[in-house]
Amino acid sequence: MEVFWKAIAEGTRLLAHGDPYTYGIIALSLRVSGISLLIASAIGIPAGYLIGSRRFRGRSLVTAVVNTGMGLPPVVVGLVVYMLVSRSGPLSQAWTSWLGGIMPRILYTVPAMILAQVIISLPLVVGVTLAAVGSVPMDLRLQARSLGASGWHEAALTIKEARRGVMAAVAAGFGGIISEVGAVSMVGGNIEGSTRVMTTAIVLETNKGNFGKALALGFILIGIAFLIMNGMTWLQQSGGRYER
Amino acid sequence: MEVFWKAIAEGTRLLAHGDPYTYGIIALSLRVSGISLLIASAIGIPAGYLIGSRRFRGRSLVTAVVNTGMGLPPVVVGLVVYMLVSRSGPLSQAWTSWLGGIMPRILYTVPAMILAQVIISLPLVVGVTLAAVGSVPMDLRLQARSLGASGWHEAALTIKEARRGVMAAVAAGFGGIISEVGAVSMVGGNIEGSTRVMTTAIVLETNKGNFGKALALGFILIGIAFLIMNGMTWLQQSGGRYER
Amino acid sequence: KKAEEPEEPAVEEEVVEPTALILASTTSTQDSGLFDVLIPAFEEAYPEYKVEVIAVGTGEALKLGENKDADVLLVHAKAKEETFVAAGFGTERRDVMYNDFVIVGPAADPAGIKGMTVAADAFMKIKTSGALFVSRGDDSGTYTKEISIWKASGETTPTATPTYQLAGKGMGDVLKMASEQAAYTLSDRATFLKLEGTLQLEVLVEGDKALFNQYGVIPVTDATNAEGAQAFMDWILSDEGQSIINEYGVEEFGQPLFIGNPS
Amino acid sequence: MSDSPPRPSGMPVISAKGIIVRYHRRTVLDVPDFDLRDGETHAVLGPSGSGKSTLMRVVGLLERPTEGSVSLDGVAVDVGDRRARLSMAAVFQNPYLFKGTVEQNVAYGLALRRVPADERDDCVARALDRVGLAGTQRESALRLSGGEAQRVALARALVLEPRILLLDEPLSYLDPLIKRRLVGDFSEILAAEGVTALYVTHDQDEAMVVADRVSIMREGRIVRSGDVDEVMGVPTSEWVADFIGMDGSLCGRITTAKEGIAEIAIEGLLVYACTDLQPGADVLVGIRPEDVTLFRTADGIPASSARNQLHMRVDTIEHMGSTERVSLVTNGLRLAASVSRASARELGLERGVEVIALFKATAVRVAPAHGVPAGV
Amino acid sequence: MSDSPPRPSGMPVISAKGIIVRYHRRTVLDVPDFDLRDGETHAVLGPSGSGKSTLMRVVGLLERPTEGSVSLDGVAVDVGDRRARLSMAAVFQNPYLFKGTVEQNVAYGLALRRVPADERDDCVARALDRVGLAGTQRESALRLSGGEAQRVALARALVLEPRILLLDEPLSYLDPLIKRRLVGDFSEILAAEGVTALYVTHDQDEAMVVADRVSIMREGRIVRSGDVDEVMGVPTSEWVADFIGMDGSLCGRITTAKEGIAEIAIEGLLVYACTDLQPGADVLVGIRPEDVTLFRTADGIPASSARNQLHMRVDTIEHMGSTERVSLVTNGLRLAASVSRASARELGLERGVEVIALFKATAVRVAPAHGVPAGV
Ligand SMILES: Nc1ncnc2c1ncn2[C@@H]1O[C@H](COP(=O)(O)OP(=O)(O)OP(=O)(O)O)[C@@H](O)[C@H]1O
Ligand SMILES: Nc1ncnc2c1ncn2[C@@H]1O[C@H](COP(=O)(O)OP(=O)(O)OP(=O)(O)O)[C@@H](O)[C@H]1O
Ligand SMILES: [Mg+2]
Ligand SMILES: [Mg+2]
Repeated sequence: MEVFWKAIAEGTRLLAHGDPYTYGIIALSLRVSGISLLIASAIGIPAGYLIGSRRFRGRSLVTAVVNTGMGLPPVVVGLVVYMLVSRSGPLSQAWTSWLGGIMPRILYTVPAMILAQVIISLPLVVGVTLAAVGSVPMDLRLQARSLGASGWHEAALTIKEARRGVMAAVAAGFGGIISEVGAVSMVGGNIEGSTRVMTTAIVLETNKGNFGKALALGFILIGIAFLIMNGMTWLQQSGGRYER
Repeated sequence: MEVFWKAIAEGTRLLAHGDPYTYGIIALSLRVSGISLLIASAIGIPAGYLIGSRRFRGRSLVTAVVNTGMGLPPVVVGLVVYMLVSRSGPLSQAWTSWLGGIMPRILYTVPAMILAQVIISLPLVVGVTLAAVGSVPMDLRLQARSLGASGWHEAALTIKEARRGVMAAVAAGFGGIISEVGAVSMVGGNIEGSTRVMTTAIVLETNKGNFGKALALGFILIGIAFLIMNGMTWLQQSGGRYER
Repeated sequence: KKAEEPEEPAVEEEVVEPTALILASTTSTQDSGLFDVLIPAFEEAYPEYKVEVIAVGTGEALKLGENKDADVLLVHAKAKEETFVAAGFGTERRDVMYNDFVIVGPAADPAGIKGMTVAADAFMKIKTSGALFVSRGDDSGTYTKEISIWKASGETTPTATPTYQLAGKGMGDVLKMASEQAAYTLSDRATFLKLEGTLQLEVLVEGDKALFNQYGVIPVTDATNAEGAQAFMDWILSDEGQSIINEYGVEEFGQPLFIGNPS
Repeated sequence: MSDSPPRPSGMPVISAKGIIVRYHRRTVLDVPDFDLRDGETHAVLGPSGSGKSTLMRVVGLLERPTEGSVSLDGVAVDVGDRRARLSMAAVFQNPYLFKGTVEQNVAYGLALRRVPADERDDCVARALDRVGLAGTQRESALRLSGGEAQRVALARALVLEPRILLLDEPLSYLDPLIKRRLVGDFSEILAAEGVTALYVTHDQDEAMVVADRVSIMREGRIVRSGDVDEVMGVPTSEWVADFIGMDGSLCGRITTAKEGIAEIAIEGLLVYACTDLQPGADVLVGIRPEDVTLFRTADGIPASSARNQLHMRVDTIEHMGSTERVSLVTNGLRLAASVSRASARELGLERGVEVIALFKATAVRVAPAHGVPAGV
Repeated sequence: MSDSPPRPSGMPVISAKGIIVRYHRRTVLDVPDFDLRDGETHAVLGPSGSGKSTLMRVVGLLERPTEGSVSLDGVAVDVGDRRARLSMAAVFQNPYLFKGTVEQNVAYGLALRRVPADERDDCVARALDRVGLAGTQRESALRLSGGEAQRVALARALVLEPRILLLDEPLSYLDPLIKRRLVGDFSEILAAEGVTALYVTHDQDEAMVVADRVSIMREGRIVRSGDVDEVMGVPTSEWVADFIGMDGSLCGRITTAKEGIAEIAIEGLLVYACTDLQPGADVLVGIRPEDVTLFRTADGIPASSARNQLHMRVDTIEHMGSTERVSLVTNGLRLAASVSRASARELGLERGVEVIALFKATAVRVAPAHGVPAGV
């Protein structure tokens, strides 16, 4: 057990001493996963609403596809994104041949990491949202419409009614990417000072055999995740006063 | 794009030719993740029900902790499990000193991988389940009780009513572990023929530069995940006939 | 009709369940494919053992040995290995084989190091030309070697700058990164040859003595399977083991990837 | 060229043509023609499962019918026409309240219409006051009692002061006290200039107070439709009679007519009624149980201004709460009387007892028999 | 030593003592003493939000009160006592149906009680038939109409044939036709040996048909409780009078009593009533509007067996659907009469018109005035 206490102490020390390396990777982790989550939520919540609230042929197929997306191996996502944005990948090739210019390199940069993380978290956000939205009674939505709600209002109301589930969706999406390493390391490259995030740093320390430091970083990551989740839960429950 | 078609062709070939290596790692992946999912569901669904349906002080804290668990970095989970089951770890030490015997090695075996995967998927199952269960109206549960339902019956009914959300929980849990590589490779060791699963094989092939084979394995993994999710979605929707 | 067949006495063949022998090694060795021929040969010679390869970074491999989670190590960071043995974690350390490091870079060679024979000079030239260099930046044998070359060039250990990337990743990944960014890096020959087809990199500097990459074998003290560890070490240092090492790669690349030099 | 010319009152505001709604091949609604006329309150009655709520959803542009079309002010509209929907507001059978406070619920439609916040507060307060829930603004909507929830749902629609109100059993959870008050309020609101309402209810008394027209539904069809007095007074089939609580209507022919009083021959008996119809006309005659007074024949007939006195026999007696519903027969003719429990005891009413049924000519409702389909 | 000795009828089956329920410091229920006696049907009436459903939840062991205790057959029981709960079944105000078929819903309680499947099918079929939904077994419960859903909820409870039935406005969504049938059915079921019922309703007629005892609630308290005729006949406070739709009750004193007919002096007038109370007793007198017949004084009083004839003046007239509720006054004494719309027109009733109110001695309900709290 001692090793854990040591790791926690080490983590606290790193934070307390304002170690710029540590703060740098924390900030980058939050930036990358935060932006990815924003994008994934902005696409995923509406998509989940549409799939969850409409009845259409093939809905169960779409649901299965989305659920499958939850099981996309990050490494494969990383590989695919890598291939797309690599110098010899189709994207760069197309850019170069059609537009005659050199595409700005995005491999080993933050945008590539964000792209990969959006792909990873999107199915989680969509999948859990659609299940949550599906539990809002149809008649409640009709009632809103009968009071003059447009499609947008109806969607907003439905999502509000399913808030706990939607928050769980966002939490799951966030959890999926803040802790993800395979894809970010593949497309980000884990370059110190530019694309190294907490998870890739943890892997690096593990590979170095610095298990203590790895654990310390891990605990910091978990602590930060807790603070964020606590904030989200607080939002999620704040309406609870008016709920049964 | 060509590389993707080639990878799909390669994947099909691997499956069609009954390549024992490929089938071996597929079988192991399914066994490890399947058992882990069973355990995580058996613990997580009841736990999610209890947290989601009871009102108690500190519920939002517990929810935040569970949500944080969704963001546990698999590498850290792997590291912690490794430390627990390592020969010099507390578990083995205790076993050896108290019981005087040598603990059977579990590091680099399937049980260790299952332990790690249970830890990873449990928060996902609990977190999404608790949100889903919370959307079942209290009065519906009271109505069941008034007809003579015991606590167990009430739980069963509530979970049935929240089926779509609970299924999403299980799907998210499954997605989280079938695609996970950090922890299984750390505690499993990616030993050919005994602990090599699909994700660790993909990483290995990627490292070897065999991107085609890596992608082929990735597509097989995604295909299998799709079949399983499709089956689950079918279950999830089969009750839909009687739902609004 | 169901024929009453006499119960055939099951031939109880004497199958001894082989004991596991955990070999912690580096990813580069595993990725090179050497184990795919080496391990089966060993297991044929010693059917009582089943080798389980754990391929991790050299640092982590040593740590696994320290925790006695591996029985025998095959790694390449001589100084650390010696410290490891001196600390009592390993019974002894023996040289097994070496391969060599090469400095690779884009064919265009913007720093103009092609054909140089002294690695330290080439490093200096890359640095002064302002070309991008991707470093492993982990605790691997390769990184250890890189640092020693920087030291020899009179440079202090470089820190992360826009032209010096600390990748903190495995050899294969670093090669990919160098290729993508038309950068230079130091690589072991085996990995480079294995991945050459997927890379847009060339060998620019090779042959310097300083670029030799020595692999050592260390049986772990108090290992679970100490006998197996000893047997593995003996076997890999034997003529049989050595010949397999010396032949591996000739067919595919026209040259061996590793050269045995047992001590 | 004003954009909302005053429409002549009585023109259809909403009209639905050829509506058919099928669920899983089962036809639950088949209404060739239904309209809400400007300013009217149109009550829809019918047994459970007859399609009332479905009709309301179709008319309210909340559900697209399998077949048929709905038009508003003569223009075809569809579920997607938000402008059309903005002129309506609905109260559902189940009060589906949104998570949040009572105030948020009641203000929902106002917020959608971009009513400024302070004005909104006023409107909400007034609407809540109207339904007897003044001061509950800040309470959680999901913790209300059944009747409170229903009243919030009501306030949520009334506060919008829409041109068209769709009300699906809006008072089903309420006690007589508040109901009486709200029904009174309704007739006021609904009588206000320009408010058109569809009022689904199962309470005939409610319908009679608020409605101008009534449609009676059965198994997805409208089996009777017309002015409230006409429909509620003269059932045209045994089923309708049963449904509105009368013992069938009687078929007869006017024999003489003098000073607005007609003599109608029914099964050999003579009944006097106030009607403008001329002798020779075949008519349907209905008498509401409440208008019939019973006397024991033994006690002799008291002097009375009631012109109709029929000797009849008690057939069945049914408990109806504070009153008893007495079914009477005399050679094939059937009539029901509603008497208080005390009177029933006093008169010693039981099966077979001979009585005199007394009712006034003005209490006899008469409708021409032709044009009424025989089957329904 | 048998484990269920026959209990004397009328003993409390369930009794609740000192019940207080508070939500967020607001006391919504404060009932010191409430019981359900063996075999009785106890109706609970009260305005919306008065705590009826809360009382039902407490008595039904579905909610633990903030204070107080509930006992079943004299043994204290709690929310956790499943055995106690197994002897009850409840129908909630909102029909909360479970996902699945109608059959699965109705069979839910049976399955919990491990009734064999084939027996279950029979029971379900019978229960569905009883509520008029025969043959709907395989339909989806969540797609039913409001009234259908309510009837399934009812069948779900009735099918269990429990010792104690808790019914919260079980007929609120139903039309008069099916309601009449079900109310009849109820009185039969509830009258059956040993069935004890709590019946929350807002329909007084319903209460009068099914109930033996009535409690009237207001703002969380029971303000009146007693036999149905007593409570519904003689209101003890203006509020109760208003609530049960009477125009207050009259306070008087019996002056003489002969042959079971008492002469009661009220505000200088004399009223005759059938009662066993003796002269000198202070009494409350109630007359239901349905029992009062009106005559225009100008027409002269017809010969009648009704002993009470009061000259009164019309105060207000209120629409009540097919009837009009006429409020009458004469020097401080207040009385309501219910007359048909046609009669009201005929008699030219309007404010200020002088009429004679006629009612029988048997229609006058009398209760001793002492012991009735003055405030309520
Ligand atoms: N969970 C709760 N939290 C806060 N207040 C509640 C809760 N449940 C009920 N109340 C309040 O308690 C009061 C009594 O509610 P109850 O449901 O018992 O009324 P009721 O007599 O059944 O009324 P109705 O006839 O309208 O159904 C109401 O004012 C209601 O708002
Ligand atoms: N979504 C649906 N799918 C299948 N059947 C439906 C659906 N909605 C309604 N029905 C059926 O259509 C019929 C008419 O329903 P509707 O709700 O219009 O009845 P209603 O007249 O409002 O009855 P109530 O008075 O009981 O509310 C019912 O038999 C109901 O079961
Ligand atoms: Mg309806
Ligand atoms: Mg209630």
